[in-house]
Amino acid sequence: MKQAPTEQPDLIASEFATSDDQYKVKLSMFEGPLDLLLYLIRKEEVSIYDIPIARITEQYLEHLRAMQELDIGVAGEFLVMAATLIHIKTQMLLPRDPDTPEDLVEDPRSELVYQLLEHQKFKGAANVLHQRAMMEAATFTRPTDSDEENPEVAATLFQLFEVFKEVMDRRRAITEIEIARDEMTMAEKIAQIKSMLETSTDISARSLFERAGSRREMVLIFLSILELVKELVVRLTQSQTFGDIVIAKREVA
Amino acid sequence: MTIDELKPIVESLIYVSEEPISVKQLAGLLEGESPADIQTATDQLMEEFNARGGGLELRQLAGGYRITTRPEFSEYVRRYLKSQPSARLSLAALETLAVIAYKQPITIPEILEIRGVTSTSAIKTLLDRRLIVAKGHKQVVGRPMLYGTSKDFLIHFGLNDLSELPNLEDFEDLMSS
Amino acid sequence: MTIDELKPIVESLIYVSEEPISVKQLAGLLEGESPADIQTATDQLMEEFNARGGGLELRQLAGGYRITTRPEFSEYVRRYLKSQPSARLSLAALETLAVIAYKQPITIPEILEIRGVTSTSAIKTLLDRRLIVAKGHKQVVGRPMLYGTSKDFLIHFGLNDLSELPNLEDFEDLMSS
Repeated sequence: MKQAPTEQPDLIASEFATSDDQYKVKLSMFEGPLDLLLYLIRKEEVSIYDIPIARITEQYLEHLRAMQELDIGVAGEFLVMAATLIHIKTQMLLPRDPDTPEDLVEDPRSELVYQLLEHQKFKGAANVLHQRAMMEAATFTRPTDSDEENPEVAATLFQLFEVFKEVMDRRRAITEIEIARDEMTMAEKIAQIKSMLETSTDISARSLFERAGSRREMVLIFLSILELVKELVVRLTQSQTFGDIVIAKREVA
Repeated sequence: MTIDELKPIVESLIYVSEEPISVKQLAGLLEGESPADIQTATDQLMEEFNARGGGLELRQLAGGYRITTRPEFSEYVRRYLKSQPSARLSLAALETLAVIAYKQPITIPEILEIRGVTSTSAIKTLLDRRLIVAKGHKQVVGRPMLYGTSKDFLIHFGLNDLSELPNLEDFEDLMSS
Repeated sequence: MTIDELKPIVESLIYVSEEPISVKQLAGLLEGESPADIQTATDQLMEEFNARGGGLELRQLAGGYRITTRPEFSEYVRRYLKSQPSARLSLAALETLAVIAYKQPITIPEILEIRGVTSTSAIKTLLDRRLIVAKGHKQVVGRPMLYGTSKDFLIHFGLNDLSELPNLEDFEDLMSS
């Protein structure tokens, strides 16, 4: 509804024009290998039920080459079909087992023919759908009352997931910023302890921990002290087994 | 209520409904009236409404009823609404949609097999346009998502239900001519 | 054009117009037709349209013409409008719903932590719309309420059960193209 008519899709490509550019346009219209094959069958005026496989394969490969020469990206599906065609062609050349009864001999082309027929049916159906959409686009309904104050979205199932993913991505970004901030705090914490040691010769580790605002900060203080010990900036002393640990500045040797 | 009393009520409800409204929905709003009576009233109303030959048409769409303008006056309506043509569906999207419509529910790999080309971008377009919807996972290895057509699909293509799709076999002999 | 040819065109234009449409506006759209003819067509149309005694009425309103439902059926129209909470959700509600759908059962503080903003009004909307339901208390300090999606949620999104919710792989299948 309320949709303008769309162009009639060109379901079967017309004859190739002579100029390179137009040739390019025509070639790029074959959306898949089945479209190209249907075009060739029609162009060669052969029966879809009895495809001269050698001739069609040759034509198909020629078009593929042309597409490559004209720099039209040839999708993998076209190459797969080329391989299939060559395979069928070889099978057709193989001598038939004389012991197999006639009605049990399977035509190597039958699967491809079935696929082409199916594809063609859907192309026909697509064409009818297109016509129906055009008809429908010519009809209009009463305008619906829109709620302009609250621009809203009607959700589909995939939008629900998309929204969920966006929320989770956003959260991840925030978490990353928080982690980044914590890393800075680690450097800051070391600098803080160092500057405290400038003014006093030793600091009580317990008092440091007691001033910590969070569990995370306590871990940070602990890691900072270890770092300072490792860097030979401070030494730790403990007068009693369960007594306070004193952080003292190590004298430069 | 008599059938004749029901008809104008049904008409006003069809008019105000944003979506095609079904007999079942109508019955829900008209407590105490039998769905059979409502069906009769709706059928008669549709016949009478359309016999007028006015600019409007009462139609069966997506399992419900809806009033639309007649297509022959679209030129004037478009001129008035200055309606923007919505993006047209590409041939690839239309063909993919046809495969989904006839073979639903169907997975992406199955569509690939029929069409011979990958259709993911077409499927994404069709989902965005709400012409198809996800219909759960197929219970096979990898549990791929199944797709089918939506109510909007029926409305967009002017169908009452899927049985109104043209017979696929009718397109069989397109080429043998 | 004859008066009889003008009538259905005028009717479809009145139908699609959001505001009452005037004879002057109609004349602007129907180039080459005299305003007098358009006036005659509109007058006749109004008489005929209203003579049907249907559920609708063509009325002169604010200097223009408009189709409305007849006041005697307003009770049913009101009932319909009430039965139809808009099928749409605000983005905040949708985000909250998505988080609940994928993380259920979940408490309000947990949703806050994930979304980074409070969701209380969104939760109220979702509860009113019956898309989510309370699922008991979480056995932690403060015993906050747990929320999960409802049966209506499944119906709304066309799911048989929660395992049919699309997952990251389904999404990536579509995006990979």
